Amino acid sequence: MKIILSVIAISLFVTGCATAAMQTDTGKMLVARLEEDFSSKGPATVERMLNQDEVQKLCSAYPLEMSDEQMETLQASQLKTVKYPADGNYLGEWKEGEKIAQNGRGMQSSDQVKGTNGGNCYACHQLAKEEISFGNVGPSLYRYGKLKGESEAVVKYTWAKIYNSQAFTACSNMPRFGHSEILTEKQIKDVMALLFDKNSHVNQ
Amino acid sequence: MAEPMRIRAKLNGDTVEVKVLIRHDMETGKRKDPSGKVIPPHFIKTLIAKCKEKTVLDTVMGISVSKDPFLSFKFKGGALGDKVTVTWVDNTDDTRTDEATIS
Amino acid sequence: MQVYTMFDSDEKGVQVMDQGRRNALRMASALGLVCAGSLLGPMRAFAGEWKANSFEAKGLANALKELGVDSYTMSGEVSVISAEIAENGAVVPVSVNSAIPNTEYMAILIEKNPNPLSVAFNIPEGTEAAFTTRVKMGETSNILALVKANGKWFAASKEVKVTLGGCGG
Amino acid sequence: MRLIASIFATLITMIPLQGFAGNSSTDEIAKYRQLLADGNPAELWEMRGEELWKKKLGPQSVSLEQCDLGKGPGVVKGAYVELPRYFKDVNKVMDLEQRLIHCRITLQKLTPEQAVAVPFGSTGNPSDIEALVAYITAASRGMKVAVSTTHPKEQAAYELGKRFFFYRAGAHDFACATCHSKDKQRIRLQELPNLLNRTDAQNTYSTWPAYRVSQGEVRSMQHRLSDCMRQQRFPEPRYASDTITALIMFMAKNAEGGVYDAPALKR
Repeated sequence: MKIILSVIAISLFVTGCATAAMQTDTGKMLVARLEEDFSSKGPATVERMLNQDEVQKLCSAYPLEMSDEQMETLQASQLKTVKYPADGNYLGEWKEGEKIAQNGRGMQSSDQVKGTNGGNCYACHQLAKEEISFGNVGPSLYRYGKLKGESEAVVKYTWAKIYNSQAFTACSNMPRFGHSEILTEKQIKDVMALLFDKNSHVNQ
Repeated sequence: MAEPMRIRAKLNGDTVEVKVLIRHDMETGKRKDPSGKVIPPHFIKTLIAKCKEKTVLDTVMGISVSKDPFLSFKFKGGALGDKVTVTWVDNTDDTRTDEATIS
Repeated sequence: MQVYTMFDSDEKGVQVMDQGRRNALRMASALGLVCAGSLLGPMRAFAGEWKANSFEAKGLANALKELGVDSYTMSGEVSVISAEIAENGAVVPVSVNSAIPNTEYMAILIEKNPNPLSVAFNIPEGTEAAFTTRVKMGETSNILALVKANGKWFAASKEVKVTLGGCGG
Repeated sequence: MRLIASIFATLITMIPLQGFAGNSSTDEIAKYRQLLADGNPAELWEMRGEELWKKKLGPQSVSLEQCDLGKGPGVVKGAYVELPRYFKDVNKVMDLEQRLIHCRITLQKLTPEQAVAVPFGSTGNPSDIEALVAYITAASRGMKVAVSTTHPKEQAAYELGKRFFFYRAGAHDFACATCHSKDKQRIRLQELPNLLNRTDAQNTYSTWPAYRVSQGEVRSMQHRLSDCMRQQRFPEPRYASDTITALIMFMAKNAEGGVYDAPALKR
């Protein structure tokens, strides 16, 4: 992850190096423009775009100059948001998980408000071998359960990673599926089963 | 209402290569609009190309030809300056004829 | 979801033409037919008559039956050229050609489409048995090039995978 | 120039995160695109656009032939590769679509509502703007992208666009940069251009607008970015807004020197 951060940081080194004051001005101008130019539609609201939370604010900066300490602080604060399943049961139905992994719908201006959202895992990850249309923004998760085992630590880490990816990688590209209420607890269980179930085609 | 086609006819040795682009929705009749109403079928059924009164292509099409159809074919017997005429007729009996000069 | 389906409206939704435009279309077509008639001379110029039975036949076996094909031979002299993976099933480029002498007819069929027959060419003398066009595919399927030459039927086929694409919506 | 140089310097040190990239799949996709390259339906939009450019419209029956796209009234050739640009008559930076709307209002005396009617076409409801855009952009084929950022307002638009490029927000925490600031990334099988890498930026910018086979329409840059906003889980941008123009400015500047080759044909 640090490699990525430094790539962005260095590639954003701009001629002349904008001063902090200029940055703030551009930032204010941007918010004013966005407010005027966008309108809420479906589940995608202007408020949500304008009101960045801590993660979004920090991770929008360029160049992205975060010290290890700052990153750890951010990660720790995000880890606190993770809610583990109340019944202690982490795994649902892997076949349902596959459907969620395939589904890219949800939270777009063209979607229904409070509709069922997908996880769109295949957009960025390889999972089952049969699905050849997968992205490479995230690492391959093929044989995830088989390779990582099913220890409590691994299962809890994986849950937390899906719930709030920022808990482990500050400014990760991955959405915070639980924290941002993209997927329900049941849906996350199903995706977990897709990753860990021995019968899941991810582990074949 | 039908819009003009884009036809290119190019002589290569003794063979004329013809490329035809047609503005047509090629609606299958199996899709629904957002309100759930079936969109009626609207597609080209026949397409004929002629050169100097001789038919050089004779085609029948169904709903599974793509929107804004593209077709290319080759024939012998055309000369520089000759005209290639293409005519299509769709399922609503709408039709369009355009021509291109062999270059 | 970017996969093409023949039964759903596309992602942006589709407007049904308003009545005014429909009427205008009908009028234009009435006029157009007159023009076409005079240009083409007798209507028998359409040697390839559009037959509902063959285009509306469901499943490959029925479509072949409607085309009058009892049996066919797979032939190395017939070819189907396309990409192995289509980014979008709504537009799949396909070229078919036949090196069999006296090829008089060629058709493109998409095995797994609800109505497999897509397009057919009657080939006049002097025209090459080689065509390029674009077809819709509902799902991953074989594309079959069917050829009639000297009264016999030949074919070649190629599988094209239709993939999901884009950011999922 | 230093921006680009530093990107390249950095890229050398970058370790590809993915070994397996399904190379045969991407090769076949490349073949698919190549097979489609011949016979682009966008030509039909270009033809209609040329007609519309010359067509007398509005209460005073005026064509767009005297519209100043930046290179003087009526000059279409090469206009697009220099857009967006600062226009003195309105004292602001405009992209092609904003300028077209401006001409439709000031020259043809259309009402603002008429001027922006049907910005994006659909089956049975074609867009005049998309056709005009196809015609005008085609007249820059073979020319190099050369936008100016010398005017302070052009520079400000560029800076605003850049700022927006990195702005993370919404349900999924996405920014443009989430998907478009690294080399050789894919969503599913679609390659994601790194818009901070000059070659990628050039290849991308020089091939829009495009006939999209998934939609059966020629789509303009405003449409492309509007759809990015949707997929980014952002709300809907007003058509031809200054935010989107600023983003276009940022992309165009990054693509400087790219040989323009559109309208193209895309998925």
